[in-house]
Amino acid sequence: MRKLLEIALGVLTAIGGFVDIGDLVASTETGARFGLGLAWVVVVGVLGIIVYAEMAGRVASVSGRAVFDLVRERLGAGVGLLNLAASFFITLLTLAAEIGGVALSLQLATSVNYLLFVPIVGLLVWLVCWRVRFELMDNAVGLLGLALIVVAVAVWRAHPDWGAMLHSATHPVVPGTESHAAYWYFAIALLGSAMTPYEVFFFSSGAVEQRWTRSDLLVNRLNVYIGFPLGGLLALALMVAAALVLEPRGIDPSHLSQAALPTSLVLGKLGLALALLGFFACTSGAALETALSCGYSIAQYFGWPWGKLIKPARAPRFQLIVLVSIALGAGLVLTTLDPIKLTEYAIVLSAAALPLTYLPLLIVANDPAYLGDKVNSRLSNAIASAYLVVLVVASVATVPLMVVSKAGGG
Amino acid sequence: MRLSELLGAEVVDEHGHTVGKVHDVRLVQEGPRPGGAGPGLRVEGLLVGRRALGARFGFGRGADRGPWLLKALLGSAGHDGRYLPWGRIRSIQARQIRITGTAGDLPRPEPLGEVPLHREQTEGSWRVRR
Amino acid sequence: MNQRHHRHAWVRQRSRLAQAVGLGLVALIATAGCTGPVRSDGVYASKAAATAEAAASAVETAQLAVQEAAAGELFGRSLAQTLAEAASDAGDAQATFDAIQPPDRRSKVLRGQLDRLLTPAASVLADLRIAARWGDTAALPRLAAPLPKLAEEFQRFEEACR
Amino acid sequence: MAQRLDAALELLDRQLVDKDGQLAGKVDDLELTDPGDNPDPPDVTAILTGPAALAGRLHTPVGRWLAKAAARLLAPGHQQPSRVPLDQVEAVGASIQLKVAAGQLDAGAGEARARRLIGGIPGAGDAAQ
Repeated sequence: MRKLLEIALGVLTAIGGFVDIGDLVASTETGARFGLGLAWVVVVGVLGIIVYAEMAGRVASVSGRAVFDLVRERLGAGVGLLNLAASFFITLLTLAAEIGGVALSLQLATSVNYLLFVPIVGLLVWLVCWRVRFELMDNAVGLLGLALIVVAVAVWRAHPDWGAMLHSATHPVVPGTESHAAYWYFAIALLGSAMTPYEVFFFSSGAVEQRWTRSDLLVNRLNVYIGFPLGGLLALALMVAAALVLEPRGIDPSHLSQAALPTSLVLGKLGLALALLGFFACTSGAALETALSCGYSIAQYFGWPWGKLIKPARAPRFQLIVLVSIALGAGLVLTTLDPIKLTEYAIVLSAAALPLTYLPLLIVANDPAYLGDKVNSRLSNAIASAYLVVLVVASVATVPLMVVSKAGGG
Repeated sequence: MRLSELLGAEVVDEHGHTVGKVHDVRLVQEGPRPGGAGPGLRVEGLLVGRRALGARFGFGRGADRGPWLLKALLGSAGHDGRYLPWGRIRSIQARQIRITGTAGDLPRPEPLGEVPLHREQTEGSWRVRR
Repeated sequence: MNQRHHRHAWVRQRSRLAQAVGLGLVALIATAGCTGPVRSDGVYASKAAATAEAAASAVETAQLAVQEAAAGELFGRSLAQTLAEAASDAGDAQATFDAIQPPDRRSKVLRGQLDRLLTPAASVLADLRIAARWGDTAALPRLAAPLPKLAEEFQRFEEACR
Repeated sequence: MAQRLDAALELLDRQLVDKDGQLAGKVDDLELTDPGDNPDPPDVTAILTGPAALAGRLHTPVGRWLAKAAARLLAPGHQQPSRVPLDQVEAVGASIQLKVAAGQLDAGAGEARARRLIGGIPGAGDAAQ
């Protein structure tokens, strides 16, 4: 019974935890600009994170090794260090975007300038990482993030023409008003937001720290196979809502407030309140996870003690990195750089860096020295290989597309 | 000397032809050393090849598992790999290793099989535990 | 389906030092969206179209927010926030566009035409923002009355420019 | 029977774990010592760890710069790598188990410095759960 409850909790928090500021921004913006023309990318991204997160969880359970630990071991000191520099920079950028997202959702609820919230948000994120029962807080915000289901309800209650929607999702076209470069640029952004590397850093480090073993493989699979697709549905709901309400009006969202307008239009104040709660919870959870991921990546590369469950004094360098990362992230938002723009860059750069994380993971997941008989199945290898090709192509195309589309400006 | 001075060094034969780069150093475990300082690990030779990437990832060590994509991408280290016994080294200077004889005389490396999960140091020797 | 979208308002040059520091960190990538010097009037026209598009987006956002507020679907604070953002988006779009030197006489005419739309739009959005901040929700539909026509004109202008 | 292992594949970049199970850095390099009779191959005498050892491994300017920056930030005053004699090694596997405590290694200095920095913050000694 207790095990069942644990599994349910894991799945539920995986749903809420899937969505972060990157998904909020990317889904809303693409829905408003391309209708459902990019919906297929969300499906592709969710399948990709399922395949690789399952691998990360399995490697962590069987070998007790976290992803960045393996990155160093498999890629060597030199390539591993470049990988570390890129991953840390991107995770830090994402952390800043998440802190900005929390502050923006508070601004939307209170109408107080978001910059005033930034130091408070930074402090709270640090406190939770430092000593306030992390698991509890992470689970709490994960569950609160489920409030975002209200967006799906709003879509349902809007009584859209499901047949036409399915048709436009399965027959994607680039709207006449958009360039192909912008279309593919946003496709990469959506892929980056679904498959952000910090998710596997956090997921695998958590599994190692909670001492998952082979007996947890089922829990791992359930979390990933049920939680992530349902989380992906939330991202899709945001896109559909934007496509239904914002696209016909020609609204190109550049603020979090516009992402909430479709829900309040259909469901009124209660819907709006839940949507805002969902925004706040999702970005808070992701801020915690990215902050720790900053610490995980560096500490695991250098082989230092790390972990959110051990006394800070036993992992002082890890805690110091987390503290400095949060300060840097909050500082970046305080420069008044637009958090939404920051998010866009963070997810696009994430997409460019995806092969760096997923290639070593795929290699290790095939190595019996780490996994014994739990190495990848043919099916997951086939899917993972196909994704690796997609990720490399996306990675190579990112910068040219960014230049040609003027960062999606078209 | 450090291991890193050997890794990546260029190997040149007596005719000045490049054999490849050192991508690993094979160690052999010996019995207890005099003075009871524990078991010794001694360099036995160098693994030299043109394609070091796959070897670094552990490819070509016994079971060549994994999707064909990885194999194609990383290649198998056994492909063009050579084994350079330490005795054939004439000089090591500035990341260049000169050897006696020619590249053609160098044997293929002997595969060591899968990397064992665990080696323990007990009573002066390394014991492999799988 | 005939809306055009643009990003330039984002990268509006601001003089704050702090912003410069932040921008420096992402300078490499940020250059992709900058408003550079304009060479031909074709480029100027497309920048005008992009500005009109951004202004239309802000106007439509305000209209939607007012419509929702009238139906009692928005909290006062969210409404105030949404309208403030719409007003500042329109202002940003205008400021960015006005900072571009028109390359020739025809471009200057274009600039005049667009400004004749941007200025009233900015003023209506500012009035809405102020009323919402004061909690004067009842006044919003009346103040927002010119928005549909403005949105239409922005759209027409944009199509003419492309 | 003599056993063989490939140093880069099985030793380099592996995790060091001290006698109390605490993580103690990575195998950044190995120290090789000529036995004296020159034609004889060198012995592996120690594991080297720490940013200073890492910097010696990197042959690109960017890598060297990054490692040196890391060394300066994380272990100032430690321009020499920490040395773990081979007889202090308990076992070699997915990680390298040592017979010494992490604090006894020089690499513990960076950790101690960080501990001093954050030690003053309330709750440093409490587990977070």
